[in-house]
Amino acid sequence: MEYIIGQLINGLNAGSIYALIALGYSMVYGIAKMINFAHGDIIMVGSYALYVFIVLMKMPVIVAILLTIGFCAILGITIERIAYKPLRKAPPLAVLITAIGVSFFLQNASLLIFKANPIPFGTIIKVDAVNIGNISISGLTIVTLVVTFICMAILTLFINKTKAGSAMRAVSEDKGAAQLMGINVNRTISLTFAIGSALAAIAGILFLSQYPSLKPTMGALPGIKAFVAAVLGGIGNVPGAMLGGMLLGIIENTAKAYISTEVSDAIVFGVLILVLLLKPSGLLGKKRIEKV
Amino acid sequence: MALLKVTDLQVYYGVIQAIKGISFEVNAGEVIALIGANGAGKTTILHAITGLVPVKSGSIEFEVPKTGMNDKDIVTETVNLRKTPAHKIVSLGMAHVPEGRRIFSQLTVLENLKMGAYTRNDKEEMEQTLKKVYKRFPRLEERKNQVAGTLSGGEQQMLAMGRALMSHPRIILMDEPSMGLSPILVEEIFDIIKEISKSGTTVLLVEQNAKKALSIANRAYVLETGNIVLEGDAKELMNDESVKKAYLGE
Amino acid sequence: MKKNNTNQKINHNISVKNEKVNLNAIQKEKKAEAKSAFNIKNLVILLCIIAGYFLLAYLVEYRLNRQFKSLIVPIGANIILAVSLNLVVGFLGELSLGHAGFMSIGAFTGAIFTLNMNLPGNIEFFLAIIVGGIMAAVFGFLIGIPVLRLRGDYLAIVTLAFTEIIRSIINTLSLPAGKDKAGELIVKKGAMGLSGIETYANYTWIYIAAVISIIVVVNLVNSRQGRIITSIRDNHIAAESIGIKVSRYKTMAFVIGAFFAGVAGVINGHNLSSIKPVDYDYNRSINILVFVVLGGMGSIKGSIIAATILTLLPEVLRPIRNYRMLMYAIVLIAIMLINHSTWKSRLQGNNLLSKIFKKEQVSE
Amino acid sequence: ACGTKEDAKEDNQSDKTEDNQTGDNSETGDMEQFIIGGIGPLTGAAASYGVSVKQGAEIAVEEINAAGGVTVGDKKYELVLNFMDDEAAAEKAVTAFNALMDDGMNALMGTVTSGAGLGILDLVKEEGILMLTPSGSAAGLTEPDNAFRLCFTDPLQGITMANFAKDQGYTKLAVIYNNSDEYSTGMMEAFVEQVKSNGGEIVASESFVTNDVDFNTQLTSIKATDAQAIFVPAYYNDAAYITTQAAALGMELPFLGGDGWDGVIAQTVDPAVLEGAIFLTPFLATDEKEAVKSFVTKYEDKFGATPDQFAADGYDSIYVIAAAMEKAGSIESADLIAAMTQIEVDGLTGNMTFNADGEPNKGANFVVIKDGQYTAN
Amino acid sequence: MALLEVKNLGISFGGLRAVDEVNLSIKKGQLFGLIGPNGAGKTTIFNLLTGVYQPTDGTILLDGVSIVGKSTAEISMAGIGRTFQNIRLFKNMSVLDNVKAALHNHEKYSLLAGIMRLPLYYSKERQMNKTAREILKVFDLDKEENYLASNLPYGKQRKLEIARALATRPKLLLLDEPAAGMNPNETAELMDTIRLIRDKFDITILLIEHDMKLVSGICEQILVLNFGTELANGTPEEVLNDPAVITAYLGE
Ligand SMILES: Nc1ncnc2c1ncn2[C@@H]1O[C@H](COP(=O)(O)OP(=O)(O)OP(=O)(O)O)[C@@H](O)[C@H]1O
Ligand SMILES: Nc1ncnc2c1ncn2[C@@H]1O[C@H](COP(=O)(O)OP(=O)(O)OP(=O)(O)O)[C@@H](O)[C@H]1O
Ligand SMILES: [Mg+2]
Ligand SMILES: [Mg+2]
Repeated sequence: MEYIIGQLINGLNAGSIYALIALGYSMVYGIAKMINFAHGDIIMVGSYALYVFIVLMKMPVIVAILLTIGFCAILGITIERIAYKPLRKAPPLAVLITAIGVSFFLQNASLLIFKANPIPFGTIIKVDAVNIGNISISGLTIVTLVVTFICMAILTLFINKTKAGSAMRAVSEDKGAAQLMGINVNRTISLTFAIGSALAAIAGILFLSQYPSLKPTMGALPGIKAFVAAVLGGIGNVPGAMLGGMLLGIIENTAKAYISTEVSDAIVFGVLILVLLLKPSGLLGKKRIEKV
Repeated sequence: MALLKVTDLQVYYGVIQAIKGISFEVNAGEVIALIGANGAGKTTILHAITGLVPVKSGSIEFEVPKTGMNDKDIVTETVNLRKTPAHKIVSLGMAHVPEGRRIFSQLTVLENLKMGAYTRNDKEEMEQTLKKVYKRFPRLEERKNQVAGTLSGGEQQMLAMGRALMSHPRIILMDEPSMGLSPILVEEIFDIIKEISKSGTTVLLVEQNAKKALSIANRAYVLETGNIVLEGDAKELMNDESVKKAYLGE
Repeated sequence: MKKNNTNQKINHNISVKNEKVNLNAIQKEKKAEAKSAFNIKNLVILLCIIAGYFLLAYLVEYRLNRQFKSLIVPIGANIILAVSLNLVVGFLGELSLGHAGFMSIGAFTGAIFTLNMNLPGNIEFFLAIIVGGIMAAVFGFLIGIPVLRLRGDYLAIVTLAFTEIIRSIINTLSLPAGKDKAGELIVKKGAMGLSGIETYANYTWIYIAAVISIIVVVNLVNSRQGRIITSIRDNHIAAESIGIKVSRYKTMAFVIGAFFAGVAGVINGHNLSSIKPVDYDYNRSINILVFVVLGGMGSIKGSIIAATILTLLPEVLRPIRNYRMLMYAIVLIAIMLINHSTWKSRLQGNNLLSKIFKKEQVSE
Repeated sequence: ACGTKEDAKEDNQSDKTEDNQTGDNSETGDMEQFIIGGIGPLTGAAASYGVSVKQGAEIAVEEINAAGGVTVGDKKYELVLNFMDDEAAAEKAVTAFNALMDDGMNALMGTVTSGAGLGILDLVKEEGILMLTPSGSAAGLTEPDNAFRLCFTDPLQGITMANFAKDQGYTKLAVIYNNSDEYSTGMMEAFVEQVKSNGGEIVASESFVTNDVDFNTQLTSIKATDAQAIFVPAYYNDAAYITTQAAALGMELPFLGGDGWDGVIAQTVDPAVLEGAIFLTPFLATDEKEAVKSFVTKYEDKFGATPDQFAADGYDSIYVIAAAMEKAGSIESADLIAAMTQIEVDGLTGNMTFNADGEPNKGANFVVIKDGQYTAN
Repeated sequence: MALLEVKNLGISFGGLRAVDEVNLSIKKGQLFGLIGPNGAGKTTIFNLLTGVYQPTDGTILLDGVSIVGKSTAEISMAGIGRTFQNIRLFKNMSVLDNVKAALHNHEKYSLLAGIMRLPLYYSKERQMNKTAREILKVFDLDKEENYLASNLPYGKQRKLEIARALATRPKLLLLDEPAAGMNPNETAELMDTIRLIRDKFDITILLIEHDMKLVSGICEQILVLNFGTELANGTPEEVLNDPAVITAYLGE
């Protein structure tokens, strides 16, 4: 019993991180209609930024966190302006490719700056574990869960309830028409990337606290896992991303715990395929109606 | 002085010149019709005015009240729309019902209408406008929560017009509003256009249905492959032989 | 309704219109209608192919240094991969990230085949190519049936998932790796990969394989089936309305693509002498996709050139050592931007590589 | 067809792009050059290993050249290290190897990783050139007569650790290994074999894949068993995660590791979690030996990082090759290869000789981590 | 006996009853008009006839054979061709290929023949080109055969869609607002073309149109829909003077 719960908690632990990353992934996709393959690498940059601010510049934690988030937001906007904006009119795949290029770029740039050797960097979030009976949940897990949930709530409200949010949805459908409504398309898209990247930064900080080591390639795997999570939950759908992330974490860990660590990947992806076959637009993703 | 004044407008698509240096003007309160065959360049002109396509050369001058956009003001200034960022144009009091409707098909009817009022902050008045729109297009109220993409062709056209009216514009550009509408609705649409213009909104109307367009327009311009070949009083044009032959199918 | 049925084509409406901008598309160059297989055009092509081979042979034997000699096979393999993926992405218009998976299946099947058979070299290799290709095709079929109902990014992720499944499954298998000196069957753990594979692949083999795959794909897209495939890409609803069994032809394109991916896999394995499942992860699929998109979707020639250039690029960049991969990334982004920059479309209306070779453009 | 013309053009142009030598910064101009090719990952996930080897080797090259180069018969040779990136992929290793041959490589120090090495084995065999892998530990790597290895093989380590476990009286053992990496898998398999034949039992065998960072599940599973110790045949960064997360789960089982563990302390935020971990390594940065000390200081000055075992391997490899040159009295590959079995080198990773199979004979010493320090056991 | 026999056809979308209790009987060779206010369910009926939507109730017999439950593709092969209210051409294919694609069920050759370019390939392709050009000629699109479909002017795009539908050799051709967005001259021209194809290819035509000139000009019988149900059914004269129709649809 204790074992089962222990494993479930492990699942939640990994899942909450996936969920947090997936949020940004999914929202950028939902609005900009592009798979931002560089998302995972923004997490990496965020982690290094935090390291620079805290360890090298000796800043107080809060300041460092805020700076990191700001930095990534700006980075996100810059990337969009340089690498994606010129391709607005190009076929969507073209943007996918530049995104991949950006991902390579970020990885190799930080390889040059911070060298190949992994840098250990301890957690900056110190919360004691919570003990229920003889089951203990690490403080970090709880923090991550809470943060993820808050982000999701805010994001959902923002997109559905605010003016800027509705502008985003309009832009995601028809940039030209959105413009006719008086929406500043470029600003809206920049905003999207800013938020997405800020979320990536937050994810980076928590990821780093869980897995305290910096490496130029550290973003790749969580990036792809989060992508899977986002699709599982219905990409473009914010609560879906959360759900997908959690499920992914739990499925993955259950598979490792009860079936075999060797085939766990196969199982995770197998489940993904199954879900999509049954619900072609993910668990919460709503089907796009095409009137004939 | 004209409300909208286009001079020597030239538009290119890549190397294709779609608009070959045309000039025309729209005075406040007028209904102006732009007619011409498929591919003449009507849509392109409207797109150029509201900044959906880049303009090669020429000027597009639009007259706006000095203090904000409330009609009681008399003091006005002219802005060159070419220098105005596209998204600012609506708030200057210009709305555009684009060709092919361009409604937000994943949003609901109501959300679409709200989008039309994106630049407005006056909640109550907005509600008023919404009521007006519903009064003109009862079908939209019936369907206010339907996903716009599943509306019938005609319903979509109504939505597009309603959406434009939501911004409470001083001038409204319409690109073939009667397209795909049932005869009774066509009548209705043109009545609505008359009303709109009566209520003081200027109208620049692009139409395939030249007969109807000319019947409600004050003046009209006839477009052929990017050039204005004829212009003048709508009634006169109606009796112009060449126009009859080419556009009225008589 | 009218020119742009935008409200259906969410967020493409702008780009859809812009497709018009490209000039060479306004009048596609007229294809000379051949009366039979024996016509000048085909003859010229044949000669060109033979000449190409001798040129290659000459280069390999007398001109090229070892570094670039050793790149011939990878380039050829990548051409096969790019061209076959283009069939799926460019002509069928479905985004697949499964190519590495099929490659993996081909590579391992082929390797196991040659490791356990001992037939005369070339025959063995030839059979291995066929077997590997077919095995990949079979999987392509099994996967395609259910998966091809999905569209766009969902298909992408599912095929990516499939690639990863293949990888982790092979990881756990135990593979027969031929007999040791004592005649005992060697069984290797999948994760350890296979090594000691005969390096049969040489420029002759790769040249033949590449040329065949190109001819097959080119002929296919210009055939009845090819027309059906492209029509599905352009508008699947209309395609159904003229009696096309969409899923059937999707699967066809997918399976053919898989077959050649498998072939490329076999060749790749027999060029390296050692293969590991991790060599065929989703990153590889993505790299192949890069060839296709960079070369221009629906442009065979584009794929060929892109595959060639992008395979050479990292090698050519070796002198700048540490900055190599950074440079690679920059070049990649730069090319994409230039390809689609507005000034470009103004004077060309099309893709960088298609400046050298004309091609039709695809909007989705 | 036309595609091939295209690459032809490309190739000719790039014929010019030769000469990417590194390390020839000593002014001894008149000496002849002996080019040592290096192959290893400088980019990608495995970059850190390749970079360490390269940097270690660079130091050795500088030392030797500064000391007037290598005396071969009556000639003196300046060493030149030409290190190329293979992204730890066989495919890249092949072109890297050929590029090095184009640049007139005299001997190969590489590859750093096993997988890439297996990919070039055929080429190495037919070239007959001296190959010395500093850290490629897969058994098959030394199969050609002209291929040698500086580090231990995976099986050897696995067996040694298994026997060590037996001596400690551990009969129930758990393993966590990287099943996408032959170094780790190889060690694991040998270990499991040996444990069984020692009459012990493996109560849990958990795996992960490269770049995994979350080991909680595997550890929780092990926690549920009655394992007495956990064998982790993996590299230091994995080890750091595993030990840290184990501690967080409140596990106190002792850890056994392989030589990949060297450098783990530097990788662990709170080294306390490593307390008592034992692993096998030929090199210790904290070693009191003069040679080690000076190497470590030089390395830290030059690269601002503590050298790990990979760096030491790279460093030693250069000295081994130099020794072979002197012994052979010629730079002909055949002579160098013949000389390899006759030399004895006292390097950072111990005093070593090489047998005809290409394997090194050198003492491995167990290292225990006590109060955040490596201490010889 | 009628070519198309539709009995109390119906479909609902969520709560909305888009088509309800519709009966329709079209004789071979007839030119049948389907009109009605926007949103009356005309296009939906087309979608039901072509298997895009499955009816919630009712029967559809083509030549006495039920086609309910058949896939769109099967129905096309069974002999129903259609055009779309919002043009759906194969934009990036040449005009000629658009038509040839539609010939695929009539001029067949195996994948192998195509890839290996066997003689069969050449003969069949030649046959296809011939047929395709004949059809294009009818719509005088033959000069533009090598244009990309998306580069045709709007009016010709509509014609090409009809040509493509014809190429499937349908017994019954469904045209959804063929004259939409055309000016009077183009419309007049279109009317002739429709008559022409009806005779030349002797097929039956069911068309939706809001242009009364066209409808009254060429239709022999008209069904008027309103809110998904039949409002009137008869000859143009009867229908267009039916007060109910005037109030609901025609106006004044
Ligand atoms: N995005 C585009 N790229 C290239 N050419 C275009 C584009 N949009 C329009 N054109 C061309 O510009 C010319 C004018 O087009 P426009 O749509 O303005 O004509 P129109 O008068 O609106 O015709 P219609 O009555 O069919 O709407 C036509 O030749 C058209 O083919
Ligand atoms: N997929 C769908 N989901 C929900 N409602 C739909 C769907 N398709 C059509 N409708 C509704 O069914 C009704 C009939 O639509 P239809 O397109 O058949 O109208 P129509 O007669 O073709 O009108 P028009 O002449 O304007 O094209 C409309 O009210 C429309 O909103
Ligand atoms: Mg127009
Ligand atoms: Mg309709």
